[in-house]
Amino acid sequence: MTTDMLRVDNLHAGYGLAEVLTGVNLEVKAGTVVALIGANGAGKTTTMRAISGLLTPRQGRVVVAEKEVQGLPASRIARLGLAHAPEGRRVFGPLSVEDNLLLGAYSALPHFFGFHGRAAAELERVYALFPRLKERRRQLAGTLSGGEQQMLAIGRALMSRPKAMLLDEPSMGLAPVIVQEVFAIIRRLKAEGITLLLVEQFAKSALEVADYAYVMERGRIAVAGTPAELRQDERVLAAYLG
Amino acid sequence: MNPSRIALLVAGLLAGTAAAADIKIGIAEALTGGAAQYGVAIRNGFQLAADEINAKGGVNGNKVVLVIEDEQGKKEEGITVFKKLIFQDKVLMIFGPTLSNSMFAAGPVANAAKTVAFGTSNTANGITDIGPYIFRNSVMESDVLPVTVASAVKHYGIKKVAVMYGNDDAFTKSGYDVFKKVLEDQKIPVTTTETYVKGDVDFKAQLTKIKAGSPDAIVCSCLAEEAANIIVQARGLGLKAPFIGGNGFNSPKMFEVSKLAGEGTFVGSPWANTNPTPVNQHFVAAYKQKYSSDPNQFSAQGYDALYIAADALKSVKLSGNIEADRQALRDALPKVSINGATGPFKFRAAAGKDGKPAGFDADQKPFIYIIQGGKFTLFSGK
Amino acid sequence: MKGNWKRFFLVRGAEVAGLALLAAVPLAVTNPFALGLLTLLAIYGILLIGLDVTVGYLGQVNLGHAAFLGIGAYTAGLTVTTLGGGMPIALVLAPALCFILGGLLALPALRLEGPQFALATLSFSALATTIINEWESLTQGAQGLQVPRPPIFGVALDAPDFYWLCLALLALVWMTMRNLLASRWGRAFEALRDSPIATDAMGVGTYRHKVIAFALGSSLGGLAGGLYAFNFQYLQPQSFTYELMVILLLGVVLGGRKSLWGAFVGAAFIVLLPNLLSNRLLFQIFSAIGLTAAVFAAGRGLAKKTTQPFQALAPVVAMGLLVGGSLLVANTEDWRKAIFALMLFSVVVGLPEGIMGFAAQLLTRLFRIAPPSLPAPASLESVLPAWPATGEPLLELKHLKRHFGGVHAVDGISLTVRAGHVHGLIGPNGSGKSTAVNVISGLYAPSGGEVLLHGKALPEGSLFKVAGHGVARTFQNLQLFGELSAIDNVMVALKDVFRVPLPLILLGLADAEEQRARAAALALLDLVGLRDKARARAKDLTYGAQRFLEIARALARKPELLILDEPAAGLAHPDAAELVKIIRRVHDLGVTIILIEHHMDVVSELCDVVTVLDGGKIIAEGPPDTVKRNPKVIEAYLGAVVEEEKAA
Amino acid sequence: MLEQQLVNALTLGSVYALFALGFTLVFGVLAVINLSHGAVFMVGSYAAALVVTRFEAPLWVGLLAAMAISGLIGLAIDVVILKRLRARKAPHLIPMIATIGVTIVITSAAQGLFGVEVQRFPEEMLPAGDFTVGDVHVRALELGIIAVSFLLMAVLFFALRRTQLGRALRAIAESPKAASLLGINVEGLFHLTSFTAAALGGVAGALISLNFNAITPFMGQPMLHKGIAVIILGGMGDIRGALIGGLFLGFAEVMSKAYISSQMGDAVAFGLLFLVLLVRPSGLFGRVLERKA
Repeated sequence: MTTDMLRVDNLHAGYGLAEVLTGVNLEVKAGTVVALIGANGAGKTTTMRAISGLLTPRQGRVVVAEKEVQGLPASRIARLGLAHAPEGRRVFGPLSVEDNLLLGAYSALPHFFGFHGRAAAELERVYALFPRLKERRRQLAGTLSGGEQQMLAIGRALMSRPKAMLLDEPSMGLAPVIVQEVFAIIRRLKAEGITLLLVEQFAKSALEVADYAYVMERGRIAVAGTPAELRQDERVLAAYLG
Repeated sequence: MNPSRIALLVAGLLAGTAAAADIKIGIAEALTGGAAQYGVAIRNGFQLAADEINAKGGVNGNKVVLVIEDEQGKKEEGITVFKKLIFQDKVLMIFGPTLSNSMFAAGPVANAAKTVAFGTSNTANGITDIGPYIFRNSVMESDVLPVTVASAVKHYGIKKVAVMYGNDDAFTKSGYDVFKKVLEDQKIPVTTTETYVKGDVDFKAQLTKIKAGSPDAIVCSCLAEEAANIIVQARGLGLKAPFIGGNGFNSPKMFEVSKLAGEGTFVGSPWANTNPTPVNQHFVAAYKQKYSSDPNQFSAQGYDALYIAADALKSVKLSGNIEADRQALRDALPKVSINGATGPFKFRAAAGKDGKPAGFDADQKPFIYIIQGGKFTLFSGK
Repeated sequence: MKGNWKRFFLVRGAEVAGLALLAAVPLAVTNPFALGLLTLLAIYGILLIGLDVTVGYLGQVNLGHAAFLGIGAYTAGLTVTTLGGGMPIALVLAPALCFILGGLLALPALRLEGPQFALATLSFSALATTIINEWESLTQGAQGLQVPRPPIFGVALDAPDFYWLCLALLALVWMTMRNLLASRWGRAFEALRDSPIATDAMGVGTYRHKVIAFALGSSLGGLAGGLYAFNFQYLQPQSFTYELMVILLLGVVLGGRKSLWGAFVGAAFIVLLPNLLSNRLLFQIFSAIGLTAAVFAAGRGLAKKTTQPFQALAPVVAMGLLVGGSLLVANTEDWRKAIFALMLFSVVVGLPEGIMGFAAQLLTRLFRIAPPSLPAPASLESVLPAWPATGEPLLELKHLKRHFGGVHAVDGISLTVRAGHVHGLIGPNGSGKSTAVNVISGLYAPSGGEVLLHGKALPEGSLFKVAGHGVARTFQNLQLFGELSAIDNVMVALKDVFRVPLPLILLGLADAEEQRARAAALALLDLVGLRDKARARAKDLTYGAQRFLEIARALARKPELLILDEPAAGLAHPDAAELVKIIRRVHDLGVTIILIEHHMDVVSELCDVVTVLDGGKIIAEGPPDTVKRNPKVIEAYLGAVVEEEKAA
Repeated sequence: MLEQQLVNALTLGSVYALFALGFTLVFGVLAVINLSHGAVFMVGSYAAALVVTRFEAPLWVGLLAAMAISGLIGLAIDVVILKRLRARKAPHLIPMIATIGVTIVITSAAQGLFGVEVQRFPEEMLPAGDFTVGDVHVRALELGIIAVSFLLMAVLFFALRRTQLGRALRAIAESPKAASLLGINVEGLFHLTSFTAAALGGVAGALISLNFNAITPFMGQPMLHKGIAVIILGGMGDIRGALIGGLFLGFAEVMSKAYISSQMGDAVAFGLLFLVLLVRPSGLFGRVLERKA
């Protein structure tokens, strides 16, 4: 399969008077991991938000599994098969770990009774990926450590068996050891064939796992290429360290 | 505010001053808000009477025109409405307001403007002390309650009573003060005195306390909304003592609903639904036909009040000079004596405080009722 | 200057003309009913101006104002009846007591936010009316309190006299409040509403201002209460409950918040409208005018696409209902309240700024009223005194720690910032930079370690106290006072300019000082290139301009140490270049700067020293060029190479 | 006497809790103080009474009608007003004012339609029966109200804790944006919540007016005040808080009437409330209000 699971054409978006994205183009083929890297404030997170519908794009197209979704509410886009694990994780603190996970499968499960049975397989799959979450299934999400919360955010996104997944800054604020763990998980997801758009400021780590990468600079894509190509590109280092 | 709006405003305020040969009478009652169930009943009584009088050709050929205003049961509105009726609508006299509170606030306005303010539902003491232009045909609690209490005491052989009243309302509070004095005068000990505020729906805490004192009767100065609940909840608690009620109990519906819970309650009222006089029977029937509901004491008093005014007006030659006409009406009123729905009626000059001139109270004998089978039954004295 | 005069005549002229017109009414109209309504209008005008201080300026829903009216009324009534005082004493005691009670209520209650504050004031008012009702020995409880209207200085007041008295007091309140709200106090109140954090960080005590604003509003309620007592001459506890409060709130929202005129128009609405509505003809006239206006506004709005269809059509439908209703219903009396509510909806939905908010815009455009002209900017040297760039240690962190639950955001940082340096603080997201400066500036208290300025410990955990020590900052997520103009934003923060005491401000004697402050603020706006945007509301500025405005505002503190938290985040290229220039200019004045920044180009261009954080710890420190080549830094930014066996 | 007063407190507390359930639900999910809840409560009473008296329907039909009609009104309020205000991100004063307006409209409509006289259920419709244990008397209806309050609370609690929908609602309360990313139709659930809360208010109105049997257009207002007190006490937006707060207020009121003075019932209740707010602004169960974008 080489179809585009996610494609973005000429995306413009911003907040209030500030235009942050000035024409972003990118595509993610089914079963691949694509990294979106770049310095802070370049517009990576805004791109993610504009794709998933948290932010309504001002112009441009977003195509998820061959359906145009730009302008739809975030919940509709999510139900069309796009999962977004947002920056800062955004787990529901007062809810238990398992409640958080079950919510991940919200659109796929019955809303009143019988969802436990239907969700059991998904839960097992996620718990297999993250044994630590299983240990803490009854604990309130707000009391987890940063790394565990990140795992929960990823696990929650996986619960709906998404066609494509956005993962925003999974390493943010985590200790280096934990960051390595997170990347190990991303590798396993890749091995399972998930389609993933990964925003990451740790360019080297991101390039390690990605099949393809885009470098953003001031609201647009500056460079694109395979990790091998980008590693050689002076502009990538420049984008970070001036 | 720009000038054109002011002009419009002033024009509006002056509007409605056009002269007419009709006899304009102001009705200021609480048509909305918590006191509306009294105010609306009173207004209905007035309207019924006005229609009847006009159908018979009016008073000396002049039509009676009611200018009806809503004073919302608030004293501020009472004052505003009184001013509007007196100074803008230029009415000959005003009936209302509904609550004693509002009369205390608005009465002075009318008195100062030398215009009669005629209360039909103000039973609190001291209302007519406001001044010589204040009248009422509502019988004061201090006239009714001693008789009611004495009858009940005799009937049940009461040794001690408990008292319950609403303490944020001038009417129920004033009723309580009268009860208190009556009980002191008749040397009946009070086991406990309990209160509630408007809007309360649960009285069990107070009733439980009352029950603990095992009184022979419960004296209750309450409005009808609360009274029915108090009685029902008392019975629910196994409190079997009979009730002795004030003016607020005079609502036939109340006992229909609480059914047998209210059995044996003693009430005093200037009006009886069942009073067999032809005037009353006519009133009850006409009211039922016009409003398809039963009248109550308040409608009856409103109905009578307009006839009292009409009777006075018969002897007044209207000059067209509003001040003179108001004064003439004021002077004619005390002489009125009619036989109304509430029975024979005449005025009694109020004593007045500190020798100041005062208005006129009703001089009427109350009926004492005992509730039997959910109905007001005239208490025969045994 | 011509514009200034025109403005002065039109704005002040409208006030004077309105007042004169109102004062002249008793000469022409002797109808006590009309006079009574106008007296009530004056009293409610005072009352609503007081309520607007909390609801409009502080932005808090205050459900306790009716209680203050009651407390004021009873205080005045009892002063006359029980204490035997005269009306002047009563009219002083009533607001004084309400000021004290308002302050006492505000002290704890203002710690609560939003709905909880509203409910706290609601329970206060329930408590107050209950106490007035129950304290029968003093207040006569439900029976009500008769209040005479004693003569003032031997002169008995008849209805027009009393009306003039109320009007005079309204004029006095109007004038003093206008002066107050246009002064630094009014600006502080509004700043508080928009961003309490920034207000504290700019050295304006949020708590003190909140309490004073609330107490002040309450005291106006008390004054209105005193007049109310002498107007009605009969008081009863049940008059001051929730129902009245609701009407008052409606008045403020209908009239338009943050406006004296709005409060007055709101008062006119709630006092006059119900009475006008009971006259059918007038009612029809009014609703027809309303419908015409609504159709006109909607048509315009839709044609120019400035309003959404719902927002434009809702008032038309509401007014249409009114007209239809007025033709159908024989007696408008029974429907007054429903009509009132309908009008309310059309205003809330159609005119979010209230009637006066809308009218003010319209009139400004109609008469082409220019805003008052600004003075020439002061010289920058006089506003920003130069600090000696000695290179001595200015700020020292010693083993600074800050933990959030289990997360060690700052984990033992020690560093020294030298006077006159631009000290860069860099590191990946979540490395603890922002937390570190939040601890330094007092937003968070440290979990361990020390912060020293000039070798002395800085106060901990209070933005306000730290701001007093010459430390100013900007915020990563902009914390501007959005509703205030750019120049007002700067003026809120100005240090060492305002000295005129409150009484003189109330008398309107602070003009010279205001003018000096404006000149100083303009100098700072000029520095960041925003001089021509001085009158624009902060929230209407472009993103870049907002960033610069925050810097100008921080500079108004005359800081010795300026902390810039990601000033370049989200800036487009020309703005970023401009930012570099601005920072350099500030640096040239000797201000020591801590700069958190992601853009390495900006950092290398500006910084003398750079400290790199990762995981809450310092991983490198030194000149920018050295740090950039440090392998640890590169690894922190680009990520470690994941070892294959671990990944399996 | 104490036993009886305890039972009194329990019934009164249940009444308050029953009213507060819907009120707190709306606050918890929508973060709006819906001051029209009292009016909706009143509508429920009228709806039940009308259906029962005019159409001579059995009591349970009346209760269902109360739920349906009140629920639809709640839904209408959300769709017509609150939704627009949410979209505009209006400061919280505005929805409060708007719901006050709704209250005025509904109250005057009720007054216009049904008049101001106290309406009552016919006595024979009321479930009869008293229970007497020793010196303690309870009416069947009161037991019913206690049972229904606890039952509804349990159902709601279960629904919120143990169903997907409930999880979604709690997630929305925490962060509507993050919830929408999971495919949760936030607006739809806001509508649903408004409907449910109003339906709860309606059924509370029907049950409580069955018990006290006095229906007027103004009956919502005092109840609303008590409801506000309850949710402050219990913690705003917390279902358990509504029950605990209701019972707490009921006990405080009854006990102060019984052992201090009946004059001080409300003073004690509101004084207590004020203290709670100062000491623990978030109430017994509430969290300090902090809503993420």
